[in-house]
Amino acid sequence: MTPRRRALIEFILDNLVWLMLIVVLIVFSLTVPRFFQFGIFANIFEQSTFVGVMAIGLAIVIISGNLDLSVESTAALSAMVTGLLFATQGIGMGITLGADWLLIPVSLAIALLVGTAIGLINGFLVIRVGMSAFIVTLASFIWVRGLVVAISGGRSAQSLPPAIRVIGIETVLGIPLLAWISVGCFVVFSVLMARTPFGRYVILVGGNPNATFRAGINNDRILWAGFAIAGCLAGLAGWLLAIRTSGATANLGTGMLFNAFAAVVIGGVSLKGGIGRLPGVYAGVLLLYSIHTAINLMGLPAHFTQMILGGLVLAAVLLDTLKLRLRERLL
Amino acid sequence: MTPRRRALIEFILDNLVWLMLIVVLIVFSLTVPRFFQFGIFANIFEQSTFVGVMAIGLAIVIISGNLDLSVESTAALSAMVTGLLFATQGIGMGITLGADWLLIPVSLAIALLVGTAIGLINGFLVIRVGMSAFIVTLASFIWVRGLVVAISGGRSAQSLPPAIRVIGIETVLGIPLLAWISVGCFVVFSVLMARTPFGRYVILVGGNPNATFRAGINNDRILWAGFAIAGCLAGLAGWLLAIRTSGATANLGTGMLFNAFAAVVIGGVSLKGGIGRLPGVYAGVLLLYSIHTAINLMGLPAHFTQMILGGLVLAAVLLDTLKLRLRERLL
Amino acid sequence: MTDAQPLLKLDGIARNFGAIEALRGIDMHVDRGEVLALLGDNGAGKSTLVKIIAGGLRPSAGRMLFDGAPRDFATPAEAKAAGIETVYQDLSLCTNADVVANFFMGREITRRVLGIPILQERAMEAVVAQAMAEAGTTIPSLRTNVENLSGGQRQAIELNRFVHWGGKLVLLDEPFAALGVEQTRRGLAMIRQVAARGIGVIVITHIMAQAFAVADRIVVIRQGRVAGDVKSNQTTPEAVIEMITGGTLSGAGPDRDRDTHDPASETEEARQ
Amino acid sequence: MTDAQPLLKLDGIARNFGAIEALRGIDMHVDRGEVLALLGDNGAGKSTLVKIIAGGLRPSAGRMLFDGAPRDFATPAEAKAAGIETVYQDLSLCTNADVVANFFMGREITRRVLGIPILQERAMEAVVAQAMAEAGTTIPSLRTNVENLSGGQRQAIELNRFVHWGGKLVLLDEPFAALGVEQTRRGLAMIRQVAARGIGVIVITHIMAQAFAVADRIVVIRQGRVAGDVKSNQTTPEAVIEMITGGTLSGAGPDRDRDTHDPASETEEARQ
Amino acid sequence: AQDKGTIYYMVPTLLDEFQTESVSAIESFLGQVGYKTVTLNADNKTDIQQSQMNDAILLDPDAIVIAPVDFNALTPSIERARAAGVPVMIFDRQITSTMIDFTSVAGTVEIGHVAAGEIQRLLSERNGAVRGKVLQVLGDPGDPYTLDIQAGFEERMAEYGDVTIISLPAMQWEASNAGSIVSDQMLANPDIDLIFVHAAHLAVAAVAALEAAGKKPGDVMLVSSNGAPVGLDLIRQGWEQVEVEQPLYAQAAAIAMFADKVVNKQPIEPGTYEVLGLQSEVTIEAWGPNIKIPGAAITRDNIDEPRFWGNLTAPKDPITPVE
Ligand SMILES: Nc1ncnc2c1ncn2[C@@H]1O[C@H](COP(=O)(O)OP(=O)(O)OP(=O)(O)O)[C@@H](O)[C@H]1O
Ligand SMILES: Nc1ncnc2c1ncn2[C@@H]1O[C@H](COP(=O)(O)OP(=O)(O)OP(=O)(O)O)[C@@H](O)[C@H]1O
Ligand SMILES: [Mg+2]
Ligand SMILES: [Mg+2]
Repeated sequence: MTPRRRALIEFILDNLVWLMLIVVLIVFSLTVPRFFQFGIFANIFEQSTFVGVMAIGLAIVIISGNLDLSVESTAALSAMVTGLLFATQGIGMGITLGADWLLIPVSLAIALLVGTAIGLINGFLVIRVGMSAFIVTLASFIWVRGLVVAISGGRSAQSLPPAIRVIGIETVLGIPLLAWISVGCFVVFSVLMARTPFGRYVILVGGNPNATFRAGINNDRILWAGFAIAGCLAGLAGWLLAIRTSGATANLGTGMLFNAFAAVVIGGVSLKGGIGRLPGVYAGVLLLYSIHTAINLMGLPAHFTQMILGGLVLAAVLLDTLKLRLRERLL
Repeated sequence: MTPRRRALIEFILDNLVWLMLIVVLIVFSLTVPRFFQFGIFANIFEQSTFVGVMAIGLAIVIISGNLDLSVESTAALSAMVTGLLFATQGIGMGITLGADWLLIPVSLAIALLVGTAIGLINGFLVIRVGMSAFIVTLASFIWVRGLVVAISGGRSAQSLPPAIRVIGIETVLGIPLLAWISVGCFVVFSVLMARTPFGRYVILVGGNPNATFRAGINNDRILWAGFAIAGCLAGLAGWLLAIRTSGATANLGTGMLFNAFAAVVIGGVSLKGGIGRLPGVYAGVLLLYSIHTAINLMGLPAHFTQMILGGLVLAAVLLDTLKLRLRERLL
Repeated sequence: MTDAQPLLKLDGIARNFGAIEALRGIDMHVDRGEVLALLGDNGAGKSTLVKIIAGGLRPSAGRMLFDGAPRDFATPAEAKAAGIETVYQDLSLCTNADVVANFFMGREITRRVLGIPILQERAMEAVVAQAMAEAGTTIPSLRTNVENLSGGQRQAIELNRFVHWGGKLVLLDEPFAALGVEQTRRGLAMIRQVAARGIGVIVITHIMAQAFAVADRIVVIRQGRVAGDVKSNQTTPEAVIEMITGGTLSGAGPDRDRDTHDPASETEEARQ
Repeated sequence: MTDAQPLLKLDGIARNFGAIEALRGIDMHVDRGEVLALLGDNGAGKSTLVKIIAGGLRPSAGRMLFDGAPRDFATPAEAKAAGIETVYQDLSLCTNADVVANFFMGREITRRVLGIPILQERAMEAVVAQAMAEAGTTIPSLRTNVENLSGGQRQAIELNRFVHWGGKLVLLDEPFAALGVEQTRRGLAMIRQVAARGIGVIVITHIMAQAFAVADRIVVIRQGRVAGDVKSNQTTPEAVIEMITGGTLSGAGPDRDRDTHDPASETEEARQ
Repeated sequence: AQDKGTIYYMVPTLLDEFQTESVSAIESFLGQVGYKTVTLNADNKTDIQQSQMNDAILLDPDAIVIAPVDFNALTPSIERARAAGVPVMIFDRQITSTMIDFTSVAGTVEIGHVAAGEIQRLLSERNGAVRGKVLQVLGDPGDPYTLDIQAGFEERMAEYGDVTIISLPAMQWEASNAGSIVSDQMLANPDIDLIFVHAAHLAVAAVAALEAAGKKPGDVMLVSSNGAPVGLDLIRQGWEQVEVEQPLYAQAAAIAMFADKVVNKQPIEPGTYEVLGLQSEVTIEAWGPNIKIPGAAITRDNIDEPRFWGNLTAPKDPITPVE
């Protein structure tokens, strides 16, 4: 095998998930009626925003060797806080600030703070107290959702002021602003992970924390940062979700966790830690929401959609798994 | 420190979760009105049966280095199959067999088969195909629940024949038969894990599968067995659940997964694999359901129960974590 | 010596990992009761060869005859069943289990109670205690987990368990790397005893003194090929070192001028 | 030699793990520019001592003076900041990362772009390529993950990175255990060069030849206590071995009668 | 029936019998008036339902029928659909914060009211006056549906100080949670007169728990809401006294009856209409035309009436569109 041929195969295998995405989009366009239209693609983009933003943080925590099962509930909490404070109907308190333009930065800051706070609580229990990340964040998944129910009394807040809603309504180049936000996040965090010492340390700590500890790297700082970023981005996802919903409900975001994990795994991140790159995760998110959208359009019997979705996601993960075998076979 | 003193401390630390259970029961008895009565203790026993049986299988899979997030849905499926076939009302088909005494063994066998089948599907994808257990079983969690919805059409089955219901109603020495069944399972599987080569291999494979592979142990067989046992016991849990609720609904068992994981961790099983013993897991289950029962009796505002539950479970897990520090400090 | 049927015969064994050719066609054999020292530079391919013989890796090409029959082991379990015992360079112990569990891994002593095999912990502990004492290794408690043991204590467990299982061929990949002086001496003596029982032994080491102390014959691997195969009493350590380095390295001292080299292409060359 | 302020002075360092007393009071010192060989049987406590000096473990008792001041390192990072470089016996590499990332772990070459530090991969790769060439270790590609490297290649990465960071004291725990003949020769030469720069070196090995080739002084640890401290040119390998084993083991050959022993109590005795 | 086009039905979940039966009822009734129905299940997830709305809008359906996961959170999506020219009908769960083309609900607060009336009757029949102890088993406390029933129930019970109400949530509407609550409370408060559960499938587990506690039918009274088949069975067995039913068939039939008007954007006249034999009131509210169909209390006496969806005998008479 020539080195050039090998390099080509390497490249394709490294970006297999993008290839899958393209193939899937073509297949759906050809087989699902009305799938092939600009609006549908814009929808896929937009719908993948929330899980996309969440999946970035999740991927970073996972690469660092931990796990965060609470991102979904964290997003719900930050959405509920946003709705509670700024929505004008339902349980919304409809807080107004001096100037309308202040609404976006202030509400965003609050949402990010809420998310980061949950991330730091998780971090504290895992890093300082030494509990297993799985159980800590599973408990957070429960109690943070419980907190959402508690602060909302199970009710919903509606009608965010237009000054905030603009984020959910505007489009740029025909693509919703929401989608651009997730693209922006992916670009920033991809650079952070691939080109800076921080990103390098996340990978190394995820691979062998004992080695990095001995090498004088402050493991704890990296792990703290991972949880904080996961929480913060979950907070961002929640803020965006509240804007899109124009308020918040007690069960907002339920089920996103599965999608976030599926995207992360489809995108090639190893749940064992130490392995993964963010651009693949974005492809994973897009792939997932293409499937969701196609299922919506196909009009399958409703009782079977959940099974079919589970099966298709498994198939997508499977392809990623086969990558390893292919590499062994081909190279 | 004298060797005798050290041995005593070792013993206490090894059985810390039992100590916690006793302390918690005493505290609840003193503070929660009407907690201290035989019936309540019998209730705790009975209510912990389902998650208890499930947790045995879960613990074995986890000790072997894998994970099974699907046990809850698997139990629901086996409960639904039991209800569908043998219940007489709702969607129940009310199948009758020649003799009444046949109902219990036949329905039990079917339930166990259903559970084992799901376990084997998980096993196939993880062991043969090489996918990550987390994502495979997360997907199963989704699609198996979807299957429950599909086969039930969202309806419920109701009224199992008395010949089966006897399991849920009889008591032995004042303690419900259901509780005895879970005690029996714990005894059998504890012996299996602690005294037989199989149990030894589960621990070794969970610790370093490469070493056991090189030592000529058939890793795959151990891992298969783990998934099969987890599925089979989830099937048993589902059968018992169907008997207890005298039928099955599409959402039966929702939320048990969290309890099962919490019990396993409180019981001292490491989610990294290779570490854990079953008697501790049983103590964990009992501890958890003591908390549940106390919450049921305390009449807390409904909106806060979820938060409180999450917090208490964290506290229980925390104590288990502190064990390690105590050991270092004391010994 | 090749007239009689050898115990193990390798015929053009090759193995590549992607672009890397770790083994490029190895021909060699081992007789019954013979101790063969397998020598070679770092990265020469010794451990890869051991893993192939032990069933842990499949060769990309080549044939292997063992005990008279062509064999192609799919797993270490198969090789073990055929009578091949292996001590790996990267130790293969379960650090979460105690010394006894590791020593008996996969070969536990059991007694059937109601048809169920029950582990006999006391019997196993006695065996391990004796083996460790014979090897000269002190381990505070046989019930501590291996993660708490020193490097040499770990290696001692792995090195000593093979003696108990006998077999027909023993592969030892740098078995003394972490052992103390006395433990190494006893280990070398043990190898000779094992060979005297008619078992073939392949031992890998980087210490010439050990190779010459124990081996009947020395095979040198350089860059995935056999670079020498001599009786140990017909050669000298210096000659063997010359075979190992191929003379190429001895001229390349750390003080030579390397500013004129492009480091990337240099590693390329060195591999060719 | 203790008149001048030594680089490192240990004073009654002890450490126990539960019931196990790994170190029972170690007194020793290292001077600047001195190479000290730390010898001892398996399980004597050498690695435990190294970890204490390197900040990875806290002593149960005892004092440590480094560079004139009393120190109590809470983490390896602190020890590193103080100028202590360590090569551990159980390698500490991230096998999921490539050679370059491992070599520079924690000390990456970066350039600020818009205030953000950006990794300079090419510059780092060039440095690693040169270091490996000087050490005589061939690695197929510096971009392969460490998990694909042979035992010796891994050790070479770990051994050679310390030279680049200098520091004041270097701790080497069996650094040659997996290295080839030529690589070991160069490693020994490198230690002498490092010492010549005024850096103190503690090297642990089980091979007498290596100890005598490189060390100015030899300290022997037996069962957690210093059993000897001699200049290497005033002793012989035989005498040192006698110190290591304490004469207790040499009478206990594998052929002695042990049926009269209770194995469990025997290990107890041996520890006392 | 002729083929008039496609209507999307957004069902909030299929984990509950009411919703499940609503799918077959709506699909069949809309079919009778000439529409093909595609059902999308949101699995109780607001954001999923929003996405489904967004996707469905792009498919140019003739109308969308939605039973919102959350009562008001779907407002932006509904506005978006109507802006795109797709009329929207609300089924079962009221939205009041935006204009809707047609709303067909029974009212969840009203279910609570009906239950309160029945429970007052049962208590006074047993205790001679409206007094005693009631265990209220809620659904998931994060679900507005159960909160509305609770609000309606407690509003009407407020004036009876002699009634103690103990409320506990069955997390995630899970049946065995309800069973545990009942068995624990039967020990803590053995004098409970009546158990009010917010869904019939919870009643099943409650009965199983009572049975295990050695109770006989009637020892502890049981009231449940939503009128699912399992609830009717429990009444027939004597375990349950009252099931407050949501008029599922009538609600669905109303949707079908007014579908033509909605699709063709014709005005809907207020007034009284007969829907499957029930006199139902159409009013023009702030949020558009609204038909309110009275729920009913099912007892032993009227249990066999086919209009109760729990009997699962869909009405035979064909639906005729409103002219
Ligand atoms: N899984 C793998 N993937 C890629 N390359 C590998 C793999 N395993 C081994 N190699 C390469 O094959 C070559 C031979 O490795 P091997 O471990 O056999 O060397 P060795 O002779 O045992 O060396 P040492 O004396 O250092 O132990 C090395 O260059 C190594 O990098
Ligand atoms: N974490 C631990 N817990 C319990 N015992 C330990 C622990 N670490 C080391 N020990 C024990 O302390 C003693 C000294 O171990 P150490 O690793 O220092 O030995 P060493 O001199 O480096 O031996 P070797 O030459 O085999 O590397 C050993 O008996 C070991 O079992
Ligand atoms: Mg090797
Ligand atoms: Mg050591």
